[in-house]
Amino acid sequence: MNVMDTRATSAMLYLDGVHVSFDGFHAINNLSLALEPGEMRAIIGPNGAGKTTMMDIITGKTKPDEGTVLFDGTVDLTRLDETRIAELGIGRKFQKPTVFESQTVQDNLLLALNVDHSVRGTLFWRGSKAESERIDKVLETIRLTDARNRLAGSLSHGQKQWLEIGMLLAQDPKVLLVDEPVAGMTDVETHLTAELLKEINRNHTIMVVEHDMTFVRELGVKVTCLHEGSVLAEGSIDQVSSNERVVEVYLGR
Amino acid sequence: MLTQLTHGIATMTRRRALAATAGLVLGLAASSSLAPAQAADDTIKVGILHSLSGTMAISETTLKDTILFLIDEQNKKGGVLGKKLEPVVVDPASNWPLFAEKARELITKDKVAVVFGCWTSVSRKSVLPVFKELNNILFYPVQYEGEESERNVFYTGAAPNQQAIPAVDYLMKEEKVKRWVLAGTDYVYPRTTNKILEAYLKSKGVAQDDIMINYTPFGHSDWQTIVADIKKFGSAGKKTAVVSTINGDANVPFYKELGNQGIKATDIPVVAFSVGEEELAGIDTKPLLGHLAAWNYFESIKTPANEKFIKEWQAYTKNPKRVTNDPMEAHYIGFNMWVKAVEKVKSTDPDKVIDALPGIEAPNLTGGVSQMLPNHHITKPVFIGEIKGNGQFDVVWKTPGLVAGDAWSKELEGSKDLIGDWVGKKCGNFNTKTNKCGGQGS
Amino acid sequence: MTPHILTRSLDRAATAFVLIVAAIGVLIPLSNLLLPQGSMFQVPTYLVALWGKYVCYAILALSIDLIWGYCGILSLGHGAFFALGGYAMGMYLMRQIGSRGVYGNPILPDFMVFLNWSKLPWYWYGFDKFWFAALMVLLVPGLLAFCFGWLAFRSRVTGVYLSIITQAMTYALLLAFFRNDFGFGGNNGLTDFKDILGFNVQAEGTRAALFLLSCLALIIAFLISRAIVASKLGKVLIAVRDAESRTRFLGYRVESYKLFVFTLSACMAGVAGALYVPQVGIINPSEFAPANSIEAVIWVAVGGRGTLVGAALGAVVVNYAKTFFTSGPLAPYWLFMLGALFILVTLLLPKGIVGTFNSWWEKARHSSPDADSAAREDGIGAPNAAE
Amino acid sequence: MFANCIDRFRALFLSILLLSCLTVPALAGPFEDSVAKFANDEFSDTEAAIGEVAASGNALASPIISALQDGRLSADPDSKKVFITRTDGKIVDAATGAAVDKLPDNAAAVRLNNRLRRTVEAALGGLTLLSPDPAKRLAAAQSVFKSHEENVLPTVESALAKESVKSVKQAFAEARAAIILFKSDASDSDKLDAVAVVKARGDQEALALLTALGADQPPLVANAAASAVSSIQSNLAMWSMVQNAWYGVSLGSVLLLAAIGLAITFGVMGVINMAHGEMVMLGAYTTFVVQEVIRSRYPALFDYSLLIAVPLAFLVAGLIGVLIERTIIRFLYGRPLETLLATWGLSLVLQQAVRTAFGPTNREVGNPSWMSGAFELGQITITYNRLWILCFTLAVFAILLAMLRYTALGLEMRAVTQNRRMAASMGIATSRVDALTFGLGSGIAGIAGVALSQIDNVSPNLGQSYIIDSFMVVVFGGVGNLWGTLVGAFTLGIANKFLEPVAGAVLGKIAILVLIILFIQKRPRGLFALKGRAVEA
Repeated sequence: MNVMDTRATSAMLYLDGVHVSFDGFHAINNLSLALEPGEMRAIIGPNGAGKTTMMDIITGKTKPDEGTVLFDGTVDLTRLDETRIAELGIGRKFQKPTVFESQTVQDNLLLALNVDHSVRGTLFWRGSKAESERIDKVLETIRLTDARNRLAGSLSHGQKQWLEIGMLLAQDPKVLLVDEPVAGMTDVETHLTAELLKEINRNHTIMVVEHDMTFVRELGVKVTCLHEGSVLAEGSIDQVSSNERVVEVYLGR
Repeated sequence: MLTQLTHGIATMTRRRALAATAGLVLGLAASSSLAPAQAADDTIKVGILHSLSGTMAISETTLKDTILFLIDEQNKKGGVLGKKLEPVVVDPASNWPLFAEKARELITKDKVAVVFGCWTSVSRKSVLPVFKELNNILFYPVQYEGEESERNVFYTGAAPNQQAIPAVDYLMKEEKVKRWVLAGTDYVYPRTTNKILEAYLKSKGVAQDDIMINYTPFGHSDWQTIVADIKKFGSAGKKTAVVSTINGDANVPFYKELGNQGIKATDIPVVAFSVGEEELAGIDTKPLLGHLAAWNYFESIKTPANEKFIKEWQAYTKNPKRVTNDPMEAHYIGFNMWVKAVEKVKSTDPDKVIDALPGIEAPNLTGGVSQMLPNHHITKPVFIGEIKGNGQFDVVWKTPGLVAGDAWSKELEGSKDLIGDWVGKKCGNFNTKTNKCGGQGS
Repeated sequence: MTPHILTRSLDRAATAFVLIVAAIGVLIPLSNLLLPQGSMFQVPTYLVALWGKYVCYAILALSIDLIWGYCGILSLGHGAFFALGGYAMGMYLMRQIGSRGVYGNPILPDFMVFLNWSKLPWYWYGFDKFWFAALMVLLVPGLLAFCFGWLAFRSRVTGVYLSIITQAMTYALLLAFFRNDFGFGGNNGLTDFKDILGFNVQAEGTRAALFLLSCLALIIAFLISRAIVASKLGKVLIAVRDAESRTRFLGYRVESYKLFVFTLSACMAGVAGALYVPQVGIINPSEFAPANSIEAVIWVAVGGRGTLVGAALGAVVVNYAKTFFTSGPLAPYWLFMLGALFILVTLLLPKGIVGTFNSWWEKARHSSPDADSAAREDGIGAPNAAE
Repeated sequence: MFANCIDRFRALFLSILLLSCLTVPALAGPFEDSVAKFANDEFSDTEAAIGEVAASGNALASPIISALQDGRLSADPDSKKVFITRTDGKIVDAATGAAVDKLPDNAAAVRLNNRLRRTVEAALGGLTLLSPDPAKRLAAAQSVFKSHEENVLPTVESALAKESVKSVKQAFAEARAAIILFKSDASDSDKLDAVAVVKARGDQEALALLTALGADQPPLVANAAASAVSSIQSNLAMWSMVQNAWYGVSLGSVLLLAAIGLAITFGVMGVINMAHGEMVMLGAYTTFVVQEVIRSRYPALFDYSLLIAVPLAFLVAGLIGVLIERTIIRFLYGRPLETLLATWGLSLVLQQAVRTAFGPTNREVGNPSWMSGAFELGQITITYNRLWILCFTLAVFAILLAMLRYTALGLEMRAVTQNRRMAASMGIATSRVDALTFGLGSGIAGIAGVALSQIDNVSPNLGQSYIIDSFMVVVFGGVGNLWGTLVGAFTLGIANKFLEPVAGAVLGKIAILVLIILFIQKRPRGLFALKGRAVEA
């Protein structure tokens, strides 16, 4: 392992030969993947392909049994915990929208802001103009300005998805991991979400996991198809969807 | 809001008028000062401070019933000083701080003339400051570790010299015991009693090697190891006995294990200080035949007074199987002593009654007459009983006369020079060596 | 702009609470001391002691609410911190007895004399000085909570598991303090106190002062708690409570937050215990009983989890009920009522008294959706006072 | 040298008198006078009477003394007449052997104390060395081994020579060795042989005998005895390890039994049932009620009382469990901490209800004969009740495991726990499964109560003493895994029993609690934790 001395790769996120098993079940099997800076990548795959587990590995929730996971070419993510990884600049949106339901939309964003996260810092936090301006801006981006004082729990499903994306924006990470952002959304909302992601992609690296092929097509980015914990196919959406093995996997053998 | 519940609607209007200013505080005050019953003039109130719920309810509920029974009997005879006695029952719920709170409530709010109560030492310790501060009388009916003589407390249970030491004497003389296991629950009574016994045994020439001391937690239920240890200790070729200060609940599994591991009373007798008729009611006593207990009273003792007491008690509780036990007799003696003292001074004023009590005599249920001593303990006979197959005891030995309770043990270094004397010296811890009140001195 | 941390924490309801407690703290002792005995408005001394006890319980409830209501940590062993604070104070009071103990030993407490201890164990050193004892009241529970929390939160023991090991902790302490060898008076604990700072603990004046102090401590504890829950830290705590791993993915070191608030809460519980002991007159191992800790959690649930006022109110209401129902003809049925209270509150009143009142209030004035911040009191979504 | 055994000798002395009387014509006074002494209700007179009766050589001597031992000897203090109630219920006059219709009203059983009981035992031992019943001969031989009175030696030797039953013969040989060992005029070589026999016996009593051997023995014998003592001691030390392990297993089985129901409700359903202990208590009280009914109506069935109680306890606790689930717990799914509080309240209510219904004191639950006593395995004592409880626990565990694996309910239960929505959509009535699962867990707790009633108090507090331990076992073993509970229970049981001799019962328990707390830090989800994504949800 020549990880620490030089940049091993130019990739923003680099996974190589990763294995994870739970009680004998191989959730991730020799997975290798690289995400270049500024890239947006869509990950598809049937249920149980290991998509969420892969995100768990990147964000430090699950430790791989073996393999390399590098961030920014230098940082070994397998040794860090979730908090540290989040501090490095990897943000994550969960499959099930996870917002702080008993707090207001505004507070949700406030919590996500990339400022002092120490106990001391939050206890004596007094807020600043810059912070409220940023919150205003994010609210505008995710179209929730009118709902800023509503409790997050009272939002609609789609609004919660957006709020969570908004929290990612407030967090301002280098890499965004987005797990099924359009699940349960109407077509219009799906479209808007795609637009939103493309906009975010202008200055962020993004990895999107999604089932919705229309959405993936609309994103128009490179697609990786996972199956049984490893990469089955990679390329444009058309290339991947015409791949025989992908078709086989999706339609059953 | 809730304070309204405690007092009558009559006070409501007055309260409402003042509520505008500082309603809550004054309401609280009003509720409490008006609450004491107006009936205080035509009855004498007697406080009963025994747990009716929680872990101690197992022992204390009976004592509550006992006092209710005694009050009932007294009232049939016309009460005291021409007034009826009125019981005030509270439930300290086996919670020690609650004992203190309830004691305070009985004395301050209900204005009782006397309190009968407590079982564990800790509950007595907990209420002690309250009785001292508010100057009232507590009758404490349970055998305890001694080392205490307070002006406001009358100890009608056995002090260690009225239970533990005679029992050991019996085993030494009658059973020729040479080796001793002192097994107890880990709290103050067993600790102190065992300290006293250890010192006593050593003074009788028992070697350190021949004494095994073992402590277990409250409610200990797995006795396999300890019973095996006792068996091993007992196989050293010398007659061995167990002196058990194991607390109530843990006794049943202990005796069950003894029986099952085949330790018979003829091999290693166990003499217990906390196992009475009530405790045996929960065990099949056949395997325990011949194990011993030392008390100042057994239900099986045949005297006219006892037979009458048992008959009336069973009639009162409407339960022909209801057993009697030693702490009940202690309450019986204590209650009668209090009645006599009150009648003697024609007043329920605690100061007068406290001064009158020492010297008062009242018959006990075993044919003797117990006397209240200046140290606030009483004279009692000591009986050794063997467990019979029917859950009763068979008295196999008794002291020739009554034994005076020692507040302070003569066997312990810290207390051997102390005496309690509330008559002459007006002092609970008078040092006979320095002739001063106040313990060892410095 | 957001105002200063202290002013921010004092919204209308909080101010009202502080004023009421302050009024009680001043008026009850005054009425007790100044009005003539037997006067209708004189609060008898026994009620001063009783209410002093309730106030201490209210502080304990507050400390539990801070971690359970706001951070989701259900400690079933908080009684342990309360008892440790109590023991620290008890040890000081024990040393103050001096040669007035029954054995008259100037150094050793009575229970050591009759168990033939020849000298004071090292851990009793220093407790003859009040400042040292006061320090220990905070330090001992705080340190235990810190060590315990450091281990537990770092290894991410959460939810039920945490509740059960806190219970194991207090149970282990219960057994340990029962042991006479441990040097804390065994089952009887510490009692028969005489003086505190030179004043007789049983004197009416001392009782009144202790009551005032307890109220003061309640106010301070309340203000600290308010300051925390109204700060951004409070929002983080609620975030941890509602979605712990989400908070972690936002870059918050969850274990530090938990540790901070857990330790603080333990210190508060310790102070409550320390004030409780001189007013009750005894501290013994039964305070460590797991049942006591569970009961304290119920006070919070009854009053309203996640509302500080509710926690304090719950402690007073339940304990008042206990006082009331353990006397008189209902005495044997007290446990039925307590048990039923547990069941009914969790089933029918999950938000507790104050929580239910709050949502009812919210609903009543639903016409304005952007509800007034004061109305929500110190409720869950503590809003920004800046609006 | 005999100083430490005087009272035994006094007892034995009488039996010797008796034995000698078997051959020598009776010299005692009138038999009737001796028997009448039993009616004096004085221990000293009773003792004298035993001696005289035993020495009388009268055919009634043996029946009188065995009746005395069993409490079947009664005396009328007024008429000084003494009666034997025979085992078949017939009553005879002890002095004459004449049949009597009924006991006089004021006749009371002749009282004994421990000293007299030993006298009786010894007298009976002497009388029964030549009894036709091998069991009685064995008991007599063992009694001689303990008392080793040298005057019985001839009888023992003749009995030894005649004996055909191997185990009894062995006992006689040991009894003879014991006597020779303490016989002042026995030769050194005889004594050395005796030491060897006693050493071969190798148990606590052999050790006691050898240790009691005074210092005034010939050096050769003293040395042999000393080496025998040390060899027995080291042997016993080894056995004590085995013993500790057995105690641990036995404690583990009790813990497992108490926790296994919880492993279902807490482990499988995730419901924290603080009233679990009270289910155990209800099972114990069911046993009590069953035994009461049997005692008053069908005393012959007493030995089967537990077998009857097991299904009843399961039903009672199970039905109450279902009731609790339907009325309280089902409204609290997904709120584990609230469940904890509500069920704790419930436990208070149940405790106080039982206290009100059955009284606060302990209730007597008897051990059937097959649950009483013990047997020796090598040098360890195994009590039947513990052994049966172990077997019972393992059986319950096996049945439960099989039920979860092979029955439809088991399958549904697992389906519902793993994915409630999916199970519901597949047509499983999830609410029915919930109720049944909770009922099953409670029912098993009830069964545990039947077993625990055999070793513990049956009081309203019974459940409280097991609840914390049960939770520790389940959490330690790993939630959701029955095998974890099994391993957890036995690990904790054994650890506890090996710690107890070293640290004492109290410190041992504290140490276990601290170890569990630390262990949970290392493995926050217990010994056998489920891994993967599902558990985080």
